[in-house]
Amino acid sequence: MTPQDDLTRAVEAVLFASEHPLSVDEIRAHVGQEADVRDALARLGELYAGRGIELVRRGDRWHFQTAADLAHLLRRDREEARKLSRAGIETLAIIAYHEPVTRAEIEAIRGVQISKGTIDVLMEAGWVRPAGRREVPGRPLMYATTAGFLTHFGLASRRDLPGIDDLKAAGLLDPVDLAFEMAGEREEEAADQIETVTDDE
Amino acid sequence: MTPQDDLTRAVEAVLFASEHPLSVDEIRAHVGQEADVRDALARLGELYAGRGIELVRRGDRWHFQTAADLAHLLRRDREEARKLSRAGIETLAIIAYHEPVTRAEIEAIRGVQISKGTIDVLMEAGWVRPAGRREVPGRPLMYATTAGFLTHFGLASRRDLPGIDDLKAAGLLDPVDLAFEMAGEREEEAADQIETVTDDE
Amino acid sequence: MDADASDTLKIELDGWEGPLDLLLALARTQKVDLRQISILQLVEQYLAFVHEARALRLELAADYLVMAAWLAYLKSALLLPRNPEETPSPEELALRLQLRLERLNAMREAGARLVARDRLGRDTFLRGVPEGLRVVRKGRYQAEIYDLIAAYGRISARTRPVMHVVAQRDVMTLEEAIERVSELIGARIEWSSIESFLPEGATGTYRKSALASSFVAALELARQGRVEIRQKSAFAPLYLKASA
Repeated sequence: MTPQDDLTRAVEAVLFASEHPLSVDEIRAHVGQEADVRDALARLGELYAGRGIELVRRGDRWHFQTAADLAHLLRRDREEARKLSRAGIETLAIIAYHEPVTRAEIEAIRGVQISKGTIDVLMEAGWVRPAGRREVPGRPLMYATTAGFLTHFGLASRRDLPGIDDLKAAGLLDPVDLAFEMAGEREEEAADQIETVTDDE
Repeated sequence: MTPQDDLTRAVEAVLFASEHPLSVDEIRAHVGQEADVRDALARLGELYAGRGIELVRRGDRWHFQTAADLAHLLRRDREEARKLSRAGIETLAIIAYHEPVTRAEIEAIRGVQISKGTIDVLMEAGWVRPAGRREVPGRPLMYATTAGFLTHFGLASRRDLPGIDDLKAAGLLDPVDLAFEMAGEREEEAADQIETVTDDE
Repeated sequence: MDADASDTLKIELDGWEGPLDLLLALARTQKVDLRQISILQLVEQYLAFVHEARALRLELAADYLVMAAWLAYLKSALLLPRNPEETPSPEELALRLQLRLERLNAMREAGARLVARDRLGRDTFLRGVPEGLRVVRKGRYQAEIYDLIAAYGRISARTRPVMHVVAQRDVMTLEEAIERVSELIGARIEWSSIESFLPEGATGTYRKSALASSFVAALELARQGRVEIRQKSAFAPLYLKASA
């Protein structure tokens, strides 16, 4: 067995035994500071591709989990974790796609006040955390998502949020005020172009 | 992928996610009553032979576990250089200059309370030892420095510590920003305690 | 109360999270991209909904009525000849409303896609019984001598006057020594060395203290004319005798 194989085995065992996803540094703490853990992770990724267990990266942490297509074999009788309310889902989506974001900004998008409990539930689930204060009058608290959010929703990073590129490109993550100005500019440009065209005629 | 492979994947995932070792019948309850589970287990056994994870049979039940020869990786002692907190270094200085000295006396000199953890850290470092009890009501424990303390700080004896006059000449008694000092204190005391807690990790 | 297959929505007040939510639901019934919706038509839909709800004597929360009033104003502003002085223009207001609906709709869809992902603990699973990892960190503390003395300087500067812990020491006070020497001197006829005035068996620091105090006591008694002192040379033994 080559030293590479030894390291791969070691990383495999450590990830397998861990109760939580591990960062490269955390893995190094167990397999040796000098180890090329990233290389071992890449080998493991290949080794497990298409298998019943998969190696996945969530944020900057790695863990093994069962393949998603086998969910039907594994669903447990245990009742599903408390279902999120619609307000909870929307609030979570707004935080994830806009982070960091204040409560007032969430409310502006949803058009209704959010109850204190809505964010509490998301924090309790470990998906949302306070993320500093916005330096505006009142210094409101901002919220952002956590590593646990990425883990739970199977996202390698926030860039993997469904449709985030399209939403960004369409300006749908910009605040209304900004979008309003842009729309105004576009119209003016369009008007300018029409003028130009008619000038040529 | 062949149906055989599919079954192998399924058994792999079921064993991985299970909270206890499973019998062939229990596995069948998940992957289908008609499944040739024994065959799948045999394939899995081959697949994992020599790897960081092993398929193990205990009685008539099966489960995965980390390879026995890698067990030492799961528990790691790591020595790391740590800087003493300000509370720690001040407490050590007082013990060195005033020994033997009780905790109450240290606090009176420092003008700030010290947490239990602060002295613990100094004892863990091997620089401070209990040195009998003061014969006053409550018989408080006294502390003194150790030989290891002298060695670490390159002192032949405690008399080599510069006296107050030396300190004055070196400008080390110049007034400092008191407000700043005191603000820093409490945080560090808290940090000391947190450190002590995380030691257990 | 369900209208025919028209675009009106079922009156279900509990189902709406506020007027914007209701407006979005109504807008969706136009079955066009939100960018192409007719705001005027949307206003009509909303007002009709509110009208119907009131006809059914359903209690409408105040914010729904405020929105209705605002939309009624918007509608008339959009229809009436435009007053160029007026800012923001009704078209701007309509555009802002449409932008808000688009944003809410985008987040609603994003949320739905998010919760439909393969979720850990529901669709994918971690290992059932991980052995667990332990890193036992041992601190090897480091500090330099400078840190130590600087810390002491800092404390001294900060807390002057410093509380000094004086270990209890066995001393002979000056008063004791005067009393003792004057008592003993009466019994001595010859010159006696000062050491002979020290308590018997006195050792160590106590002896030093007794010697020093006795010496000072002798000087005091000599000043009073009660004792004579003799010494042959510097550092030579010191002898005492009662004054004649």
